[in-house]
Order: sequence, then C-alpha cells, then structure tokens
Amino acid sequence: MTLSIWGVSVLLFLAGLAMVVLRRQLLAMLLGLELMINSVNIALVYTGSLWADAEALSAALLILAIAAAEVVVGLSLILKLNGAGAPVDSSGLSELKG
Amino acid sequence: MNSAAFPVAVLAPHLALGLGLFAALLAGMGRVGERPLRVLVVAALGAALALVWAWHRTQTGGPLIRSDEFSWLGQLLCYGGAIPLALVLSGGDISAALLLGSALGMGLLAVSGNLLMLFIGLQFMSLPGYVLVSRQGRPRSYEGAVKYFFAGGTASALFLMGLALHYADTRSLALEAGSGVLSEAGLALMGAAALFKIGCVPMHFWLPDVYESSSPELAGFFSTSMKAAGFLLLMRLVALGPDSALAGSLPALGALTMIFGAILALRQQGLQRLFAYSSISHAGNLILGVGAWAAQGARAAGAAPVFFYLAVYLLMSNGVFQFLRASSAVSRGDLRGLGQRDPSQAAAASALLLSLAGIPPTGGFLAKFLIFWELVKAGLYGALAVAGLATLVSLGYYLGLVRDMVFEEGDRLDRARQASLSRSLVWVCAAGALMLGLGPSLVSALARALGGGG
Amino acid sequence: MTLGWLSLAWMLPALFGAAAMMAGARARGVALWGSGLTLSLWFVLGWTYGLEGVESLSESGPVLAWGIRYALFTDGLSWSLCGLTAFLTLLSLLSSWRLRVSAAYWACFLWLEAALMGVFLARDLFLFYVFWEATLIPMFFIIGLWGSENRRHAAMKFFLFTFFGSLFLLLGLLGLVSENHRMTGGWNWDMAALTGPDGGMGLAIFLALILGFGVKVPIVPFHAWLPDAHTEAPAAGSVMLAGVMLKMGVYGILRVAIPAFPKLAWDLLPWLGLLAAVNVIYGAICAMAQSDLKRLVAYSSVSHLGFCLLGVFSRTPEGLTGGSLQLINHGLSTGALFLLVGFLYERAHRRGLADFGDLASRAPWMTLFFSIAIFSSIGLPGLNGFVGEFMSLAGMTRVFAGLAVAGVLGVALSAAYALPAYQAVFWREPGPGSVSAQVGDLDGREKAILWALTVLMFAIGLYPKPWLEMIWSAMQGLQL
Amino acid sequence: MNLVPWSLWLLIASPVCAILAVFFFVRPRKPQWSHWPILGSCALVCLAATDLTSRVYAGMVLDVPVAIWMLGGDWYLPFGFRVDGLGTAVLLMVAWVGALIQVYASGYMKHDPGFSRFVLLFHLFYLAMIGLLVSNNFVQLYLFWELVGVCSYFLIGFWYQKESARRAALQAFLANRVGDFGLMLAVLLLMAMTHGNTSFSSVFRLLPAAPTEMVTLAAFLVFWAATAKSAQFPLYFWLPDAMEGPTPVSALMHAATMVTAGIFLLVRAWPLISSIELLPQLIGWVGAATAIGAGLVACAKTDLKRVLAYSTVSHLGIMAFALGFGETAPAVFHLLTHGFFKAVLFLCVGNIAHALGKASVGVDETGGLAAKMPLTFGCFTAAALSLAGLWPFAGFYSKDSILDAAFHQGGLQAAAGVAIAFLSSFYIFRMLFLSFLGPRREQRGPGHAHEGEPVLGIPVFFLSLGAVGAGWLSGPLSRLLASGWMLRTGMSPVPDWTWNGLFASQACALAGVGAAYFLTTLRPQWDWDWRRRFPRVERLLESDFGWKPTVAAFSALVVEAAGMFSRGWDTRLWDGLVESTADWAKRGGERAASLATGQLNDYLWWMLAGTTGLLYLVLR
Repeated sequence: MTLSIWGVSVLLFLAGLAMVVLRRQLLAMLLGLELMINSVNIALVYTGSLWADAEALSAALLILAIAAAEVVVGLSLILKLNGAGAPVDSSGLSELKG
Repeated sequence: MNSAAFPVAVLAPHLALGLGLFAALLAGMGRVGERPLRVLVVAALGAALALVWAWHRTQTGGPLIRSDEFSWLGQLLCYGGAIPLALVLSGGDISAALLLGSALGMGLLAVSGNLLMLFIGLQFMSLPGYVLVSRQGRPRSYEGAVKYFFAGGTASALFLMGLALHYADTRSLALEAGSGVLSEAGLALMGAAALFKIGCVPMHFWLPDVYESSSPELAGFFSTSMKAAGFLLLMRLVALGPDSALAGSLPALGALTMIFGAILALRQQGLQRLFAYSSISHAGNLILGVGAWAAQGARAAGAAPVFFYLAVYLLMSNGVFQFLRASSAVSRGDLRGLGQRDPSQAAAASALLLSLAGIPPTGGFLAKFLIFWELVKAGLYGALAVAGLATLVSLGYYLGLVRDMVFEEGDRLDRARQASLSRSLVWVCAAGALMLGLGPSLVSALARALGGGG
Repeated sequence: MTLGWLSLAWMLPALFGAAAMMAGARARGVALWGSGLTLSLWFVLGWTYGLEGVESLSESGPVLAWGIRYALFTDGLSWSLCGLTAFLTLLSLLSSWRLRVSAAYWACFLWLEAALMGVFLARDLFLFYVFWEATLIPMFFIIGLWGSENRRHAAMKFFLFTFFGSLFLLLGLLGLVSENHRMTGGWNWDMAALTGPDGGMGLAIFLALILGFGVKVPIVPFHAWLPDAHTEAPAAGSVMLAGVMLKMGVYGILRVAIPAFPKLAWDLLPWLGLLAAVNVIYGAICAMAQSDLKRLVAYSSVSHLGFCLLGVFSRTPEGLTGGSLQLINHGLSTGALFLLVGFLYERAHRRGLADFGDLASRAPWMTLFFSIAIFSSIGLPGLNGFVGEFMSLAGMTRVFAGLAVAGVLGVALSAAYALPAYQAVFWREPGPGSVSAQVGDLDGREKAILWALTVLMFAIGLYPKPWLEMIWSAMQGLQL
Repeated sequence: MNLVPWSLWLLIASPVCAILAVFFFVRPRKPQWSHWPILGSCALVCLAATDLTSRVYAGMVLDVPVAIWMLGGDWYLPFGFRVDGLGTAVLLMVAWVGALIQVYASGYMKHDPGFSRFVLLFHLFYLAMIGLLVSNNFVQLYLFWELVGVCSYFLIGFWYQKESARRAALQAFLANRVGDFGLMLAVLLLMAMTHGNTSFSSVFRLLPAAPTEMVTLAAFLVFWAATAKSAQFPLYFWLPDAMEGPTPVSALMHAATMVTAGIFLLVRAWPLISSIELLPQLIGWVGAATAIGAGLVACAKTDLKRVLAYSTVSHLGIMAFALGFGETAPAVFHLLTHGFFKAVLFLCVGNIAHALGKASVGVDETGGLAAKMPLTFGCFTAAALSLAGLWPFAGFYSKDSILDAAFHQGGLQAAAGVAIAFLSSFYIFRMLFLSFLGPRREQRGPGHAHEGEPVLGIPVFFLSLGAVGAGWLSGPLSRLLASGWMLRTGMSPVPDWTWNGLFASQACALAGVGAAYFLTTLRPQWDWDWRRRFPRVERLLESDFGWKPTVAAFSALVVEAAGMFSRGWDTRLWDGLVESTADWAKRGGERAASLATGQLNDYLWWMLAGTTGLLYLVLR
C-alpha cells in the first residue's frame, strides 16, 4: 500500500515534471507545476495519516495555500502576457539568451 | 528551552517587516510619493536589522523556530542586501510591499527550524520576486518573470518532493539528519532547489535572463539578499548531511559554476548580463566554500569564510549594480571614457571591480583567500586549481571593464545620469569593500562570533 | 599594537599618495615630498640604528586569525631593497617632473612605492602576499593610462600574466602553511619559521612557489608579459618595473622558497640552475634581435635576472650575496637605461634603433651616461654590474661549473646586443627618417638624476664592501 | 700598508687624479688644456715606474693585498699589487713608451674637436694597462683587461662618424669579449679549484692539488683569452681593422697597452700553462702560424698602417712562438723591443699622414718622402732595421734569442724561424722603400709634405733611441725578470746571442731587405703588377687566407639565428601562444553560450539533468 501510494505520487510528480519540461504552452506548464506540488501532497497526507502525524497533515494544508498563491502569480503573469498580445507559448520567450 | 518563552525576540525583526509591509499597503491607499515610501521601506529594514543585532544573542530551538548564529548572520545579510534597492526603490507601494514581503520570507527562512518553515520562507521570498521582475517595465521584463517563475516553481516542487522523501525517512519535518537513502535523496532534491536559487550550473540558466530584464538595483538585490538566503538554505541542508551526496558534489559543482560563469561573462557586451554571469561565478566560489566547509564537518565555527564572502559580495555586487544605475551604462561600450567624464565614479567602480576580481588589498581578495584556504585545508586541490583558473579568466572582464572605463576614450552618453543617491551608494559600497579588505580583524570577529577561529 | 618605524616606511608613501590624489595641480610637489621623506626615513633609520639596529625595528602585532598577524621585519637584504625602492621612486618622480599628467600619476607611484616597501618589509606571509598583489594595481594604471600606443593591451597582459603567477604563489603559500599546520599543529605564517614538508607534497609546493615567484623574475618561459609591459610603460614606470618589481621574484625565492625547502632547493639545483642559465642566454639572444630600444633593455633584464638566480641557487656565500647585490645593480643600471630611453622618447617620441643616430655629437651628456649605464649593464669590471655577476658566477662555478659556462657565455653575449644598439643610436649617421635633430642634451634636472645613479654605479663597482656586508648579514641562514 | 712603496701608489693615483681633474675641472672650462694634467700624470707615472723597477732590480718583490673588493661570508676578493720582475719590466716599457706617445698625441690631436675626450680615454687606456701589470690576482687583472678593451673600443671608434671606425670598434670589442669569455671562465674555474683564491701566487701554489682536467681546461681558456687580446689566430682579425682609430691610438695599442696584455698574461700564468702537457707547443705552433700568415698578408697590404698592423700580429706570433719553446724571457724581451720599434713605426706613419693631411695613408699616396721628411725617414729606418732584426738594433737581440731557440729545435720550427725572419724584414723594407724612395709611376709622390711641429718629432726621436738601443739591456733584463718569478724551475734567462744565430738571422733578414729592394726599387712596378697578374693570390691574401670572410659569415649567421629565434620562437610561437589563451577562453565562452538558448524548456531540461545527476550520486 505504502509503496503504491508513493508510486502514484512519484508518477504524478514525474508526469507534472514532464508537462513542465516538455510542453511549451505556458498554461499547461502551470498545470504541470500544480500537479507536481499536489502529487507531493498525496504522499504527505498518506504518510502523515499512516503515522497519525498532524504535522504532515497541516503541512499539506499550508502547501495547498502556498500552491494557490503560486498559481495566482503564475496566472497573472500569463494573462498579462496574453493581454500584451504576446504569445503564451514559451518558445516565443527567447529574446534573453547567450 | 521551554515553550513558555516563545521567542518574541527572535521574531521581532519579522514583525517589524510585517508592519512595514502593512504600512506600505496602507500608504498606497493615499497619495504617497516615492520618497516617503522609500523611507518607510528603509526604516522597516533598518529596524529589522537593529532588532536582529539587538537580540542576536538570544538563542532558541523550537519545533518551528530556531535562532542560532546562522539565523542572525543570514538575516543581517538578507536585510542589508535589500537596503540599496530600498533606497532607490521605484514602483510605488506595491513594489515596497513586495520587497518587504520578500525580505520577510528570507527572515522566515533564516529562523526556521523546520523543513516546512523553510519551504514557506522560500516561497515567501520567491513569489514577490517574480512579481517584482514583471513590474520593471522593461521590454523583456515579462519574459524574465515567466522564466523565473517556471524555473522557480519547478525548483520549489522539487524541494517539496525532497521534503516528503526526507519526511518519509525521519518521520519528522524538523531539521534533523536522516539515516537512510530516502533522506539523502530528499536532501539532494531540496539541495537542487537551493542550488537553483543561487544559480549553480547547470541550474543557472534563468539567472542571467532575470538579471538582464530587471532594473540594475533589483538585480543587485537578487544577487545579494536572494543569494544569501539561498546559501543559508543550502548550508542548513548541508549541515543535515555533511557527508551526503549533496555535500560531496558541491566542490565539483562549485568549480564548474565558477569556470562556467567566468567564461560566459567574458563574452558579454551587455553589462547587466555580464554581472549576472559574474554573480554566477561568485556563487561558484561560495559553493566551493560550502563544500569545503561540509568536507570539514560542517561545524558552525567553520562557516565564517562563507559569511564573510557573502558580506563582501553584498557590498561589491550592490555597488556595481548601483554603479550601472548611476552611470546608466547598458553595454560595455557605454563605459568608455568614463574615467575622464566622471573620475570619482570611475575610481569607485574600479575599486569595486578589483575587489570583485579578488585583488588585494580589497575585501574581495580576503574573501576569496579565505575560501581558497578552506579548500586547501579540506584537501580539495582539484577544485582549488579550477577556482584559480576561473579567477584568472574573471580578471579578463573585470580588468577589461576597468580598461574600458579608465584607459579608453569615449563619447558622452546621451542617457541622463541617475540620482545622486546611487552615486553615493557606489562610493559607500566601494569604501566598504576596501575596508573589509584592510581589516582582517573583522574575519576573526566573525569567526569568534561563530564560536571558533582565532 | 603600536605601529613602529617600519610601518611608517610603507604608510608614509601610501598616505602621501592619498594626499597627492587630493592635491590636484600640486600633486607632483606632494609626491616629491612623500618620496623624499620616505628615502630620508630609510636613510636616517639605517644611519641611526646601524645594521643590527635596523633588524631590531621589527614589529609584530597580535594574531588576527589563524596565525595571521601584522608583522614587519627587516634585515640587510630587505633594507637595501627598500632603499632601492625609495631611491628609484624618487628618481622616477623627478624624471617625470615635466610631464603633463593628472594627480593620479603621482599618487600611483607613491602607492606603488608603498606596496613595494610592504613586500620587502613583510614578515607575515599573508601580509607579504597582500602587498605582493597590491603592487599590481598602481602598475596596471601606470602602464594603461600613461604608457605608449599599445598600452592598454600591455597593461592587461601584464596584470593577467603576473596574476597567473600569483595564483601559483598563493597556492604554494597556502599549501606551505597548511602542511606546516599538519606537521606542527599550529598556525604559522611567519616566513622565517616555516619549513615545508618532504615528499611529493613538498615538491609540489616548492614548484608552485618557484613558478609563482618565477613569473615575476621572470624565469623563461614565463617572461612573455615582460617585453610588452616594459616597452609600453612610461619611462618612470619601466624604471619601477624593471628596477624594483622584478626583484620581488628573487626576493621571494630567497625569503620563502629556499628557507622553507633548503634541501629540495639543493637537490633540484641542476634544474633550477638550468632555468637560470637558460634565462641568461635566452634573454641575451632575444635582446640581440630587437629593434626597439626599450624592448632591448627589457630582454636584457631577463638575461640579468638570470645571473641573480644563478647566484642565489648556488647557495654559496658569494653566490647568495652577489646574486642579491645584482638585484640592486640591475635596478641602478637598467633604471638608468630606461630613464635615458625615456628622455629620448620625451624628446622625439620614438624608441626605435633606426630612429636615431649621431646622438654622441648632439647630446654628449646623454651619451656619457648611456655609455656608463650600458657598460655597467654588460658587466664591465669597475662598475656595479660586474660585482654581482662575477660573484654569482663564482658561486655557481663552485657547485655546478657547467651552468656557470652558460652564465659566462651570457656575459660575452651581452656585448653583442648592447653595443650594436649603442652604436646605432649614438654613433651611426642618422638615417632618412631619423628624429635625432629633435634631441637636445640633458638638462640640469636630468643630469642630476643620472649623476645620482652613476655615482652609485661606480661606488658599488669599486667599493661594494658595505653593501655586500649588509646583504651577507641576511644570507647566513641560506648557505649550505 | 707601509710595505707598499710610494711609487706604487703614485703609479695608480696620479692617472686617476689626472683623469678626474680633467673631467670635472679642465674639460668644462678649457678643454683645449686637457692634456696638461694628463702629461703631468704621465711624467709621474714614468717616475714611479722607474723607481719601482729600480727597487725590484735591487731585489724587492711585493705581493700584497691592499683592500677588499668583494666579499660574501668567508669568501672574498682582494685588491692587491704584485710588483715583480715580469711586471716592472713590461711596466717600465709601457710607462715610457706610453708617455711619449701621449706627448705625441697631444700634438697630433690638438685640432680635433674631441680632443679632450680623446686625451681622457687615452690616459684611461694607459692607466688600465698599468693597473693590469701590477695586479696580484686574476680578477683584478680581469678588471683592467676589460677596461683596456673598453678604452680600445671607444678609441678605435673615436671617429664614430666613419662607418668603418664603428665597425672596427665593434669588431674589436666583440672579438675581445669572445676571448674574455675564456679568461673569465678560467678565473672562475681556478677560483673554484683553489677554494676562492685568486692571487697568482696562491693559485699556482694550490694548483697541483686540483683536478687535472679542470686545470687543463682553465689553462686552455687562458690561452684562448690571450689569442684575442694578443691577436693570435683565430681571434686576431680585429687588430688590423683597429687601424680606424687615430694613429696615436694604434701606436699605443700595438706597442704598449693592449696587445701586449695577452702575452703578458701567458707569461704571468706560465706556471699554469707549462704544467699542461703540449699546451706550450700548441701556443708555439699557433704563434708560428700566426706569424707566418700575418707576415705573408703584410707583404701584400698597401695601407701603411695596415702593414704595420699585420706586422704586429706577426710579431705577437713570434712571441707566442718563443713561448712554445718555453722561452719566456726572450718572449718578454721581444715584447719590450717590439714596443719601442712599433711605436716609432706607427708614429712615423702618423707623421706622414699628418703631413699629407689624411687619417690613413696608402702606398699609392706616398713615395719619395725621404727628402721631405728626413727625421721621420731616419726614425722609421732605425725602427725598421730593429724590426727586421739587424744587428745591432734592439730587434736583433730579442728576435735572435728566439730564432736561436728555433734553430736548436731544428726541423719545422727552424724553417718557421727562417720564414718569419725573412718575411718581417721583407714587408717592412718593402714599405720603407715604397714610401720613402721613389716616387714611382703609380704613386702621388711627396707633394707638399713636410715635417710637423716639434711635438710630433721629439717623442718619435726618443722612442727610436729605444728602438735602437733597448736590445743591449738583455743582461739587466734577465736579472730583473728573475726576481719574483713564480715557477720553481726558475725564469729562463735571455740567452746571449750566438754566432750561428747571428749569421742565420742576419742572412734571413738581409735576404728580406734585398728582396724588398729588388722588387720595389729595381722593379718599381712589381707591387702593382703582381696584383694584376695573380688576382687569386691577391684575393687570398686580402681575405687573410679566407679567414676574414669566414668570421664575417659566422657572425652574420649568429645574428641571423638570434633574429630567427627571437622572431620565430619567442615572438610568434611562444608569445602568440600566450596571447591566444584569451581567445581560447573567449571561444570556450561562445561554446558555453550556445547552451543558453533562451528557451525556457531547455532551461528546465538542464535543471532536470542537474537534479538527476544529484540523485544518481545518491543512489550510486
């Protein structure tokens, strides 16, 4: 059980990572980030409840809140880019280099 | 340690910063000019610094909050590094609040005794950073902010995964050493996040882009406060496992970072990007210091060189970025002939550049010397050789800039020169960097403060 | 900790440098006062305390951290090199009296003097290294700001290349101290009290030190910075560069490398001596092919410093003393040559051998001084150069005659590069593009500078005993 | 110090004071008076030299250190004096001949714009030679040896506006430096072998204990040094060209101050030289070859000074030839007589040149001078007879003792002796007849030539007295030389002349005179004809049997090689390599910069890679 829950968590994490790394659509990448964070939450919640450890459970809550804040920042950035008429595709953001 | 004595003293600086943040937002409701806001931010930071200094002997170790030498030294560096930015801050109340929020995050990171608190601190300091970059109003600000955001987000996700792994091993979120492979993997993942923050190769790619798209003073803040916080995080993690894979990889990573930053800085024409790579190279040097510190057992007393380096770098980096602001120079060509147009600025900037290059009798030399010495003591001769080589390469651009400024002739820039405050800041930073070099007794004071040395 | 006379010896020029920087148009007067006072201080201290007394002037502050302390000392060798520094700085400043340069020029020279004094006075190795590196900064600006056409490149090359050497020096010093810590358990940065480890580690540290000092000397093949730097620097800068800065390398070898590794230095004698012998010959051969007067003198310096090394590595009383005296001799004769080339350049803005001719008729005083300096430089007995060269070679002959042959060959070759150049400038009828017509003879100030050098050349050449005794007192621990 | 007689101090002090006084006081105010203090000093030097000689003759031998020159620990080098028979014998000649030449020079150079510089250098030259003769150790000898070289450099190049003078000066100094290489190395080796001793007496005392190979090497090096200074093959070539200096310089250099130093050194170091097997013989053969070769070349020269120059080379060869038999005293004896007659010959040529208003005179420009310049003719003839070795002139006594020794050896040596005797009388009388008799068709004739002022005549006259009569002093000289001789076997005395020797040498010399008379006066065009008829022979002789071009080619090769090394290796390859390191760093930067593509996803890939690497390290 432990292994499978952790396996799911890690798989989700890797899926999120893959989304972030592979996708160029900024919104999809943002979703990937969320997926990574929340996959960790799964593992934390499961492990915390396994050991009846309130610390981990409260941690999961705090992490959710922080993830939400992060999404706000991310979305606002993406929207701003969109509003400016610039592409929301990451491959367009390559003026800064070298 | 009893829980009754909740460490008010330890959290007082954070309180001051929080109040400042609140006041800034309040002020935003009225029509407050930039100047009062700057005063407010500086006052908050100054108060925080004063409070840190006043109660720096108070040591506690609770489940969430921990105050030790690293905490107060780290806070001094983080708040101090923000002051030059605060002094010339633009962008109204939002920027002020973001800056104070970021500083508050660093403060939390510095006093956290718990992995979760570390994460909170990390995010607290990073999120305002993304927004600050995006608010620069420069052509590429959004690009920089987006890159920063996604790279930083990935890093914090990695940190979280590491946290979970560490938790699975130790059954606790406290800053405690684990024993299994899980906790070591957790350390590695969390370490990756820390290395990302400090711009360690190969996780540094975002850094030049962000610095380039920021205003110079903001880049100065990133390269000093933010880096100091990152190093604090790294050292906290390394202290958990001085013989972990993370700690063991630091010399190699540091050497790589140093040489990589140096050769890339050599080819830059844009000054902000150049100093971004220079800051990567310096980060490499610091990573080497941390690696050597870890190799010698990661005792608090041995960390003096790293902190001294951070302190000197705080002055040097803020100094050069303020110099860029004051001279409104964008590319290397803009600096030509500065020595004739503005000798005093050129002199101060030359002093800063020589200090960055690590030439005696400047603080930069002493800092680099101490790190090198730690490497010798730790027997890390290979890393030392690479570090020496990188220092040599770095002379190519630091001295090259001095040459451009002082030896070459050039035309007057049509861009207007910036406020005199930056000019004075350049002077102050240069003088400070020189003073640190002339007074090695500061190092011994630092070493004594950390409980060793002498 | 109270600061003593020795601290004053380096702080005085440093403070006067700062004052000159502020003094604006009156900077040169301030600078002259500064260097004059420093020289007087040197002289008065030496006079009142005598040789043994000077040694008692040592200062030692409390340990700052890890055994590092502010500690100065002096003895016959360092005191005489300090004197050379103060003397040549004064002459350099006097020689540039007419230049229209900013206050920074004068300040840089005083700061250079301060750093050089510090190098020669430091006892603590950390302090030594700080001063060692600090010399680069003023020289960098002197070359880069007030040099000739290619000055920027030369300044960069000078700094980068010598810094390359300094890195090895730093590596060696750090290794030495930490290995010493490993052996004794204490932190010690006292250059007189350090002994290096045996075995491979010792060899590595020793080689790092030799390389570090060798770049400054310069030991071939690490000489590539020297011709450019000497050629492009302003005349006074070349004087300081060749006259004093090159000496730092040999001084370091005498002070640090050999005392820490007395046995290793002896075991490696054939190789070290070979390096020195190659220096002598290499410098001479390259000097033969130069068409730029300054470049020629620069390469001759490579050759001359080889003699110093031959003497020093021989570790015999005569070799050590002679090699060290040769440091001073070379400062005087090469200093005079660079000054004279500078005076030529000031008048005609050329330095090529082909640009001049028949100066002997137009500028007899210049010819006279140049003749004396060049013959001192090629080792004419009776002038100072010979004493140092001969004693160095005598020392080397005693321990490794084969290498002395190369040295003697170098003496012979020196005429082959010096005299054709001398003739081209002073004797030959001027060629079509010659600028000899613009060259007037030396004025009173210039003559006074050169008289000072010339008198010393003769004094050391004919009666070197006081100098040799002074130096020998510092050498006793080094001989085998 | 009271051991040192006043005359010895005077010997050194008076020239030094005179030079300083002239330089600092007379030259700036009245340069045309520069010669007065100098001449006063010459007088004092002669006085002192005479006094010293008489003391030594009376048995005094002095070998004292007077001051410490260099020191390092227990190692030290003294300044010291050695006054013995060998030194004073040469000293007396040098002092007097040199003084007379300086008197002459102060008249001869009077109107030269560089008069003051000339007399200063000239006197320094004189001082250097005197110092060399009274040195008691090798290093001090080396000091004066070099000083002689430097003075000769400036004096040969005195008229530096002339290309030929510059070249000659440079050549002279460089050739001497090549020789000095030997001397310096020899001195260093001797010092090293004798634990830092340098004084002649202690070095020679300690030599038997030293390793033989080293001693052999040192001895050969001493000889090498002597071949440069005393113009022996292979380093003689600078001397004929040294004619480019003013004539008094040539006179002083050939007769008294410079070229004698090498022979003097060989005799001084005779305990060293003679201890080496075959080295004396080598010296003898080199001397014979030089004497014959230079004699042949002298026969073909047309420039008067050049004939004399080769004659000097030849006579120095004769001295070396004598040393080959171990005949040191005859060698010194010949050195002395040669000093006198060669000085006369040069000064006479100087007078001719002065009379014709030229710096150097070729045979073509003379002819028939005997009538116009009778005093010069007389002095020249006396000196020529002396040079040719005709009885009872000085040259006879000295040369006869050498030839006698050669005839005793028999075989090749005897033949060489005959050749030398014949050649020297032939070339000098050829010159005499060509310039003073005639004029011939090809010659310009005497023109308005006339005797010069008394100051140009009187010294020549006095010197020719020496050229005539110096030979009669062989007895006293033998006694003088024996005092303070450092070899256990004793100084070989100057042998008395013998009837056999007399006949043989007179026959050779007279044959030479006769041949010269026949070819110059009875066949007056011969001297010009043979050049046309045998151009090859002329080329051979003009090129010193091919040696001069060889030397020139060799030195050009050295310069060329140095240039190639410096430009090719030092500048292009090594410096280029050093300079290119900056490019390497830049190129590395370009390569690394290509990683920073600006693509966010690439950045993330790299982060992933870094993290994976860390994890790999954990799991490894």
